[in-house]
Amino acid sequence: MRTLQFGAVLLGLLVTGSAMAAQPLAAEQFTVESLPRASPHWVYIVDEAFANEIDARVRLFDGDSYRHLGQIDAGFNPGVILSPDRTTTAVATTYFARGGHGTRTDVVEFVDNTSLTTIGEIVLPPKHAQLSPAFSILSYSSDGRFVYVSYITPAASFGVLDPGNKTVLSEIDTAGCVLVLASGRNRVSSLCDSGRLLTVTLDEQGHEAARALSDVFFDPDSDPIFAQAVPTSSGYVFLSFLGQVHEVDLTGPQPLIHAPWSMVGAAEKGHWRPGGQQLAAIHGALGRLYVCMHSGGEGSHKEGGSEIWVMDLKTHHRLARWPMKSLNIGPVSAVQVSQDAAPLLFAGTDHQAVAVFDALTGQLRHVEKNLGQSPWLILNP
Amino acid sequence: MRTLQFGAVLLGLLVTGSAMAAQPLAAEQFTVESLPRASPHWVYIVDEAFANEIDARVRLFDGDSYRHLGQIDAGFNPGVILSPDRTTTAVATTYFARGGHGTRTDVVEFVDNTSLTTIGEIVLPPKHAQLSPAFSILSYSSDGRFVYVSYITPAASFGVLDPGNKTVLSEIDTAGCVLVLASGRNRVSSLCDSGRLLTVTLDEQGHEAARALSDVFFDPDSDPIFAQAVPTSSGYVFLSFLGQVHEVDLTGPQPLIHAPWSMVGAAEKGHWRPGGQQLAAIHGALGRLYVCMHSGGEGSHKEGGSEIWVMDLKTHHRLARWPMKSLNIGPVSAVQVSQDAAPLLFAGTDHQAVAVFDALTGQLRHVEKNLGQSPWLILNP
Amino acid sequence: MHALDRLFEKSSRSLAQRTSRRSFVAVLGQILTGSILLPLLPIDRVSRAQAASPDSAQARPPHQAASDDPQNCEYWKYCAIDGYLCSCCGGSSHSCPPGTAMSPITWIGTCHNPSDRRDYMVSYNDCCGKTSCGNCECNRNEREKPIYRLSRNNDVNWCMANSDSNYHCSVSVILGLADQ
Amino acid sequence: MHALDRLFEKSSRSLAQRTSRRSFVAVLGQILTGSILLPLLPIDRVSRAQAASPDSAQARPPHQAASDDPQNCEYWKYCAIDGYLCSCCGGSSHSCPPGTAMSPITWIGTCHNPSDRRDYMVSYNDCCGKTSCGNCECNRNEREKPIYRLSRNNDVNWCMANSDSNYHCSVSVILGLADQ
Repeated sequence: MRTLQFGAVLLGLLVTGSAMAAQPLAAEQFTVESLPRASPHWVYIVDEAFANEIDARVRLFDGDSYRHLGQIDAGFNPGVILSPDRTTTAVATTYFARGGHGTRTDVVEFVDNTSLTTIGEIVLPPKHAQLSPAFSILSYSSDGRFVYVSYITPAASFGVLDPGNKTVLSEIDTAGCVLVLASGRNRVSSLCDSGRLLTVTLDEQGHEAARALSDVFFDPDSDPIFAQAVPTSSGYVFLSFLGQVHEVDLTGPQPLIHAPWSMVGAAEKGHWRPGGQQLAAIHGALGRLYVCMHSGGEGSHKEGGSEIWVMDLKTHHRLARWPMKSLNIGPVSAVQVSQDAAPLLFAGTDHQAVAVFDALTGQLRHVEKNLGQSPWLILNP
Repeated sequence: MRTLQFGAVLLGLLVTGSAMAAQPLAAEQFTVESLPRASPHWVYIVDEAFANEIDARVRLFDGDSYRHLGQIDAGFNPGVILSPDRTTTAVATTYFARGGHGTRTDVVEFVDNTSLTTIGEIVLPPKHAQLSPAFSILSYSSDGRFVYVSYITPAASFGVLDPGNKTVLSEIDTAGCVLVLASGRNRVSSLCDSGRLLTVTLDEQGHEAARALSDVFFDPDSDPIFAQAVPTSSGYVFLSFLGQVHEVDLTGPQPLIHAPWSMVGAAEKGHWRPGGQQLAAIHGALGRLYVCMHSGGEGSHKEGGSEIWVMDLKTHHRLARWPMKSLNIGPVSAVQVSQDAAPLLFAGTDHQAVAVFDALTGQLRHVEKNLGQSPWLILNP
Repeated sequence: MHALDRLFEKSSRSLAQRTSRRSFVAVLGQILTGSILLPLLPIDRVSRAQAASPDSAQARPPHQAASDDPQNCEYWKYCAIDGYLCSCCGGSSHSCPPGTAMSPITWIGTCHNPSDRRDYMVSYNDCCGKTSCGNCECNRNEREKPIYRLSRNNDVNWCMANSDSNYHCSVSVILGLADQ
Repeated sequence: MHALDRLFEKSSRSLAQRTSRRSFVAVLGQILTGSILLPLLPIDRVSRAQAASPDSAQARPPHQAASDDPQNCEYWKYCAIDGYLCSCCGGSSHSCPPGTAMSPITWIGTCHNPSDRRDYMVSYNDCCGKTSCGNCECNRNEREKPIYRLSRNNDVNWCMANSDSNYHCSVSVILGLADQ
């Protein structure tokens, strides 16, 4: 059948003389693309556009085809998060009435992830935490019923939103503790300057039902933890400036804080450090922690990684050191890993590129250079 | 006296032990800079920020000190013009309610040129001509009483504004002719597809009093003129794609159109062409025309200049060809010249830099690289 | 003369008006050996095939293939486009990225397709309603005219009449053969 | 002991706590020969002198002078600044560009001035109300702390409480000597 068709095509060509005299190209239809079925290898890359900071955007990028699939506007200093069912992207941001100046409107916009159209918004009080780039500024409850948005005015609090009815339900004072680390259906933890976690439990109406402070589990003076919490199935992992790993279990009513362990050996301590923007990622099923590491001293905690270290979360052993320098992609400021069985590691670099690696072997697969000014926050559905 | 003071200082140093033990630096005052007295060598450089197009801005840059003096927000596809007395910058632009999307608000904003603060605005109908970059989108009457703003919806018209009272006075249909080339106290000319100029005369209230069409003075099919009119003391100079120079005198009630002359010799014709964005500038007192020229064919009219040609407007002789290639600044897409006796030529390049030349000799003085994404419209007060 | 031969001769004659005999013969040889079947596919399928290849964005196509690559500014349909190529932004050479809207107003141009040596009328539309894409900036200006000839101009924001009028990227849509 | 000697000894002792004897002696020698009078000027005058020089922006200062150049990220006062240097945007190391407003809230840090070997308390303020300047991006983080220690953090937009809260650029203002 295949052969027959081929013969018919060839005959057709001969009959009409040649390719050039074949039927002219048909008129094309004006269309708008819809997205194909979502892949575990898609990433949502937040470009903060730092030199044009009112024009941040999220780029949807396919780690297999290396195609740009679409874009979501993100305004000024956005927080970006996907809904637990992956159907929606929420963007908490600020718009000014006159582009770069004028009255400030803070808003959470909801974008449908199949059409990339804005399907609604919730206007906030002008308190949205304007951080750059954005970590745990915005989060969803595990059932998707609540959205939490971090406020800093500089007083710290958070808003509880109802994404279904597009309303603000409440504002909860966090007594100086910041960010919204969601856990379960109705709990939000914030990081405190005292080295503790504040956990607020909400009632069904999204109002405060209870609050609890954890024990002190880190020292903000001698070895602060990065605020960039890495989510796990049971809570979050925090890294300290000196390379300690703090695992926090938030499945119970009271946080369970595991004893910290160190990524760096005694000889490396104080020399090799984690650093960057989105400086670590975890593959849940493999139990692997990927960290941007560099050699530096005090004050170097935002330096991108010259290496990516792969740590085993169970054994606490270092499985690999992947050097970046020879790849000429620049220091790595952001890492993210897909959660499937053939995982990809995405690395946002100081050279404004995103590199795609095999997350099992560290083999470089692709370097994508058209990802805007500052592709330093990468979400993976 | 000087010697005595020096000795006293030295003694003081010895007395207090050393430089390090001298008086510590005093506390500094929190201040906002005000601009020094304006210089003829200041330029207002419009950066269209093409990859972040809602975030265009105007940079005030000093061609002597090479300092950045300040910035004016300019929104999306702006028209920018200085008032005749140089005290005000007017910006006609579009803002969206949600940064990159949402309801469109078109507005002319007025910025005080000594403080660079916005001192008022006029909201327009959502018709402002969104062109990129902006030429003759916005202009002032010679006495500063009227501001004209070009509308394209795609129907063509223009608005007459009262900058004193911050109101829209009228909208005048231009029957398909576009842009606002101001002349005198109350006349506006627009370019027509027929190869003519339409000139509308306004009454004291800013309404149409009369209109007149010029003779056909160019052929839009065989040799169109660039829309980028270069102002002169008596009207405008237009260049054609093939290098013809059309001078139009608008001082009288009826346009006086001079016979065109050619910048290119017979051997060069069709090979050497003008091209770029702001492709020509005139020094009035010297009677010199500076033009971005390149070697190319049909369709190359937006290519930047590999050379800048200096033409004598009286004799029509070419005074100089200044090659750009060896300077490594990229093709020149925009030129502007200061109007003083020691004039500077400013050249915006495709490499996102602005080069400063001695406009008399062509000697390169400086290359400024921090001028945003697309510094291709340069205003000189 | 055999019917098939007559047909062949007729079409080869019209072809000869547009190309040299030598290149025609060479191409015919390739057809007969089956070696250039791929380029005979409608250009759109070629583009999809390229886009699906895992390193299409990384491996820039060789110079001679630029006019066949919808992610390349030299693609034949883009002969007077000015802006960001939608094919690098989640759309294709003739479709808008998800979540944007095509401008209802537009301008019409003519581009020559070197693959079939025909001139096509194309419509340059902008895709609207999101902030600028920023990928694959492309500025070509064959037969483009200044703003006073609006229907041949690419300096204006063709999203101007959309309800959401921000410019995102540009497409070039085949309308049909250009007038002979 | 002569009174002048006593004074000298006292101040040299306190100095010795912060620097090595060898560098102290070397600097003293330069003072006695008059060769480093210029650095004794208040740092602000040095910056103005450099800014007035016609090619200050072009001729990047040599590496060793970076800590004295307010248009350089290595300038001593910028030890934990994150953003665009206002001195490249129409302001100075401690003043905002025309038309912007200084943030009333801010964070306080400590920087070491190598010119006088003293530690100064500085206030990192943002200048607000215009779109990002984009010149002289600078990110240094000495003693900077994460967002939960807000008063030592440079990731947050300190323009947040301004009526016009867009971020334009950053300054570092000397408040006085740091606590000994």
